[in-house]
Amino acid sequence: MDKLKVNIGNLELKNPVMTASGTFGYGVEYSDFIDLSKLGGIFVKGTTLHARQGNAYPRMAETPAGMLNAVGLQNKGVDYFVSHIYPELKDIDTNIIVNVSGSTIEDYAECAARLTDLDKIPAIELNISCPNVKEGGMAFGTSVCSAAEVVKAVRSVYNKTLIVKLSPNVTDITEIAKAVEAEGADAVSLINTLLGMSIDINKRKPVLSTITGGLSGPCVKPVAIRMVWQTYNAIKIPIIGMGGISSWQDAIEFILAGSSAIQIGTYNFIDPTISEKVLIGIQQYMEKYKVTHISDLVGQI
Amino acid sequence: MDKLKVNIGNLELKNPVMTASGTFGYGVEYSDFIDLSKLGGIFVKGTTLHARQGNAYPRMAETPAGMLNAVGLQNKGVDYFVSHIYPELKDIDTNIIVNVSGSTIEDYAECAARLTDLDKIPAIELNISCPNVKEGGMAFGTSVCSAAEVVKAVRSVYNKTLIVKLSPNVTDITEIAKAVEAEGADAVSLINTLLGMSIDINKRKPVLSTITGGLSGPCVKPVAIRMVWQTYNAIKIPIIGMGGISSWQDAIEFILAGSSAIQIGTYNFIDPTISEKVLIGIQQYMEKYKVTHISDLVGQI
Amino acid sequence: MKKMLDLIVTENNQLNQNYFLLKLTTPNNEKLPEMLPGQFVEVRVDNSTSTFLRRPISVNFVDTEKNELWLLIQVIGDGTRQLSLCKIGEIVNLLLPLGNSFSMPQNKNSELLLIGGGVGTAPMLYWGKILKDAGFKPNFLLGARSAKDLLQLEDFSKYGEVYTTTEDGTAGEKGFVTNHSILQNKDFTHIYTCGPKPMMMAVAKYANQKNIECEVSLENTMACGFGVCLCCVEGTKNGNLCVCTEGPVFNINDLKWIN
Amino acid sequence: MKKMLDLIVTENNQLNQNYFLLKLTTPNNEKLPEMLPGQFVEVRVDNSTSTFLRRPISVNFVDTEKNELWLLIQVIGDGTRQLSLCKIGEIVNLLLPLGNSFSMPQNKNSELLLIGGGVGTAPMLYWGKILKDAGFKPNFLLGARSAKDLLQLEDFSKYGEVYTTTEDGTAGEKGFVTNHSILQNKDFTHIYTCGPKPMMMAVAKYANQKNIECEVSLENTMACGFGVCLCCVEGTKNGNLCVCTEGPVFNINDLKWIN
Ligand SMILES: Cc1cc2nc3c(=O)[nH]c(=O)nc-3n(C[C@H](O)[C@H](O)[C@H](O)COP(=O)(O)OP(=O)(O)OC[C@H]3O[C@@H](n4cnc5c(N)ncnc54)[C@H](O)[C@@H]3O)c2cc1C
Ligand SMILES: Cc1cc2nc3c(=O)[nH]c(=O)nc-3n(C[C@H](O)[C@H](O)[C@H](O)COP(=O)(O)OP(=O)(O)OC[C@H]3O[C@@H](n4cnc5c(N)ncnc54)[C@H](O)[C@@H]3O)c2cc1C
Ligand SMILES: Cc1cc2nc3c(=O)[nH]c(=O)nc-3n(C[C@H](O)[C@H](O)[C@H](O)COP(=O)(O)O)c2cc1C
Ligand SMILES: Cc1cc2nc3c(=O)[nH]c(=O)nc-3n(C[C@H](O)[C@H](O)[C@H](O)COP(=O)(O)O)c2cc1C
Ligand code: FES
Ligand code: FES
Repeated sequence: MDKLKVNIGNLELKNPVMTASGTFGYGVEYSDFIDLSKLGGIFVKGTTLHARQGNAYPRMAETPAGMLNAVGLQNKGVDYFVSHIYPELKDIDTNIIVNVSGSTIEDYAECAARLTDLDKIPAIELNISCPNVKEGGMAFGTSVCSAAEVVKAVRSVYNKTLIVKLSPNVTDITEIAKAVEAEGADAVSLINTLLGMSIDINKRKPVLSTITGGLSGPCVKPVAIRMVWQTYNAIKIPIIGMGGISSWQDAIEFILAGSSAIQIGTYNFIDPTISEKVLIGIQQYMEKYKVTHISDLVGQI
Repeated sequence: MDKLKVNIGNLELKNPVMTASGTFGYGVEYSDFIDLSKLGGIFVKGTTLHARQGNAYPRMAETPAGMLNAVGLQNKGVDYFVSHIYPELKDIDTNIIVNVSGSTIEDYAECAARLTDLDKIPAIELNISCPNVKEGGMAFGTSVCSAAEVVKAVRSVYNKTLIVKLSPNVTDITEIAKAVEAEGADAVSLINTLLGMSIDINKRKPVLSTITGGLSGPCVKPVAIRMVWQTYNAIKIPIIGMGGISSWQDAIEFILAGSSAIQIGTYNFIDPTISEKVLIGIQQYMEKYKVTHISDLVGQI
Repeated sequence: MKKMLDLIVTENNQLNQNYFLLKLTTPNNEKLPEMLPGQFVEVRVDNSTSTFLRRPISVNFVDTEKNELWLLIQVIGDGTRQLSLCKIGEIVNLLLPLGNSFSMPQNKNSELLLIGGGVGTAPMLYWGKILKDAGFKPNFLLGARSAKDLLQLEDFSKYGEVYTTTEDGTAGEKGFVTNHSILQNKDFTHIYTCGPKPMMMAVAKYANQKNIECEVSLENTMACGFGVCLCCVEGTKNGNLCVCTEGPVFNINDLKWIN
Repeated sequence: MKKMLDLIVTENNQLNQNYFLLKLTTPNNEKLPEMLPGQFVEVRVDNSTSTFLRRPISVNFVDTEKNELWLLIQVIGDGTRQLSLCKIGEIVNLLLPLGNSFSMPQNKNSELLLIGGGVGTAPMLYWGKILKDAGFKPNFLLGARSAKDLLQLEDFSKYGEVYTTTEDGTAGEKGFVTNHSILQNKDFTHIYTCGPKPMMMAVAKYANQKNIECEVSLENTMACGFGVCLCCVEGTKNGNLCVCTEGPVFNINDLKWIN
């Protein structure tokens, strides 16, 4: 199975199929449905320095081939993660990567720092693209300066693999990607959710308590593929692609667009076994076309 | 039927239901399917100063709840429009609005100028957001400066109703909207297509000849609604909303988000009678909720 | 243990204009997983272009002899409409069992009232059966708009006394469930309720005033149904809790509904 | 005049593993609109979550007596798969008639060869019938992978001589249509062809060399089917033309295929 091995910085993935933050809980919620050790990695819930209650209900709206969410980073804070959740996860035989969020640069750095010593957390994903929080979040990911600043601060306190998750809500994603690369990120992941909105025409009110929310699911795939391709042509560090993957064909599309590995998000809700199916499909595609190593497909269009 | 009348600058619409440029030909192609005079207006094909052959085939890719196009403004040029097409359209009993595109500011202005004298063309829509042409097009719509410049140039030669069509491929659409308003636009229309991409995994090639193309259809609706709402809160001139409308419910959603009128695009391909159905649905909604005038719904969430 | 299963439609009975009773079994005679009263399933809807997410549907009944799961479907939008069109022999994909369950009273002399409104009657049938099996004598109070909307009455009457209200007075007492005379005439120790939120809130208020133990089953909109999306939260005295895992059944004392 | 019509499925015959013949009529016995040979329809596919646009399908045959439109469907992806599952009595929504048509030869002594490959045989049946009705004696040359993929042979033989090739030699001559001996043995004045692009190109080249009038029917991907999206263009000597309105039938002299 070496033909599926992928390296992202110092992070070694047994295969490129991973699951996206905020859609996969802490992984264990899926253990009834799939064998977690088959995955290349699990990106766990968005984690912040302090506990957050998240946004008010309603937090979700269904949209054509997708959904909006406004969860707002509900989590119990990094210390709770370290003391209570990490012990439950550390024996899962795959990479567990923590998605780190914050409202200030100091929060990001402090949160990252507290994760450094966890043996079985080989990497973090810096979420500078969450559209669902009032301060920080997406604001960091939509300006070159602040994206660079937050990555710089975290890089100085975190020496394992640092993945930076980019926002698609920008005019030119390659500028942000380049800035982040320049500050020492080991990889970028994209896309986070597109900012969207939905209105209940009978109540004449926004469906979400926060008015706007993050759009995900198959509907965003063409935008995500485009951004991966643009970014692939702009930077040298690896890209972890995501946005609307619902089949192995979609995963191959992301890889051909320039992703070294992929994450599956929303579609886990519809089919909690999708990640296993995607992995099998990728293997069959590689056999059919006699691809000797998955890296031979990355960006090859 | 006065309760449906809408004014956009000096343009009077008998109702807010219009059809989007590039999806409705010159209107006459639909006369077998619907009574064109029922429409509030028809935005005809993107027109440029000089004839354009458009991009190479393939120009289209189907995507989840939407499609990508890469037509690239194929048209016979404004003079041909004036001499050959306009005479065929001028007796249609609705507003015919020409969508104007260009590669340079001079092109835009010259093209607009040549349309000024056409009696039955009460307005133009300035397309500063086409993602499918190499120079100009979207580039104008993604920077505040160039958007302002092109609107200024056109405004100085065109004194009828000037609608500026905005690109969604920006970090902050309200900045562009404000710049365009400041230069004297009478209204803005949004959204044009999102930049997207699709890959044929068997051929390992982009599906479109141009690699990337414009995404439209129901999949983009949540993004469009969000941008209309943001723009509604940022400017005073009217908004013509569009992006994924496939039912009267969608049209109401756009109106509640802040659109004074709407355009239906891609869905005309699936149901060429959709515009009539949307109009009927809006009327029934207004009756059900005893709305005395359509303007009482605009932005009312 | 939660499972993703393909079940086969064995029956699809239209009960009235908008309600359908779907009966499902396993394709290979394998035993259905154990389901608790109050739990729900997440149904995948194929063939509906406007339905992306699964649809949460309560366990209406489990017929252990026939190895059948019953789902009571109210047609609301395209998702439930497609489910209502399922034909015998068709395959339906489900995640199950999901959520917690109603809690069994301690004292065998408890006086139990199960209140259902609209499609909220669905979980009460199975809960009533389990209560009867455990030696209780549940009472059912079922509310609907009109006589034709009172569903599965024969089934309910197998497990306890059935009282009804209709808004138009075409059956039972006229009015809402909270106005039914049984609430005056009988002293209950426990109330379990599911239905439209205003109804459940009125019931909760009543129970709280009378100091009656009360559990409500919530129907917050869900994206996943198994605790990973955090979209279905209800604000409780213990913070935002997921209705799909910490619920759908909550004791009203834990909610923020009353004072 | 183009129409959007709901038609009813009267028959759905599976012809082999991947091919289905769908017969449709009007729900109210209204006469079907006139359709010309070579024209196509745009079919709306409901019930397929991955199918957004309509699907272009050729007019395979019009049975004027029975007021039936025939569509020959090759299952490719989910759109055609859903069409293949249509049941008798179901409604299918179509836009029709669309596109231009094959052109009738002037001279009654013309020697005509209609070449179809794969699902490209579809338009040839109706064209053959119209030609025969007009007093011509069309010849059909039909190519397929294997004997079981040669479809509607009985129908074809009603309207003219039928020649066949299969790639595996299980029926007719072994090889591709362009290798068939009839091309050597008979002199044709007109060739009409529809099928995979490489096949049509080979036929066009042959016709061009022999100075035979040749029309090809193209299958460019389409978004609308009636000339408004400009997605289906073919580069011709007169610039980019829409296959859905200026085609699908083109004279090879107008295309840029040969030199
Ligand atoms: C735990 C749980 C158990 C349920 N049990 C049953 C059951 O046994 N039988 C049954 O028929 N239904 C049940 N429901 C409700 C059912 O899930 C919804 O009616 C269904 O999802 C609607 O899907 P649709 O595609 O038909 O309509 P949609 O097209 O999704 O919705 C149509 C309209 O209804 C509104 N709507 C949809 N779902 C809800 C909701 N849950 N709350 C408020 N508004 C909503 C939408 O906003 C929209 O305006 C249950 C829900 C939950 C959460
Ligand atoms: C004028 C015209 C007439 C046609 N007549 C018939 C007919 O009579 N019977 C019939 O069965 N089919 C006919 N076709 C082809 C038919 O339209 C396609 O097979 C159908 O649209 C595929 O839809 P799908 O959802 O099944 O597959 P999809 O999921 O859309 O496609 C599956 C795969 O096939 C590829 N593909 C789909 N359509 C085409 C195409 N047109 N050209 C090249 N690649 C394609 C896609 O890129 C994709 O990789 C005709 C097409 C045209 C343009
Ligand atoms: C309910 C929900 C919660 C999410 N929470 C987070 C989060 O906490 N941190 C983050 O970086 N991304 C979050 N995301 C974004 C996803 O990780 C992913 O980037 C996005 O959904 C696109 O992929 P998809 O279309 O496959 O879902 C969330 C997405 C959803 C649907
Ligand atoms: C095939 C096609 C061609 C288009 N051509 C133009 C154009 O020439 N000028 C323009 O301003 N917008 C053009 N558009 C964009 C539409 O007018 C509209 O802004 C967009 O499609 C979103 O609306 P919809 O989702 O309802 O289609 C085109 C869209 C499509 C699908
Ligand atoms: S529905 Fe996803 S957590 Fe409850
Ligand atoms: S398919 Fe739209 S113009 Fe031909």
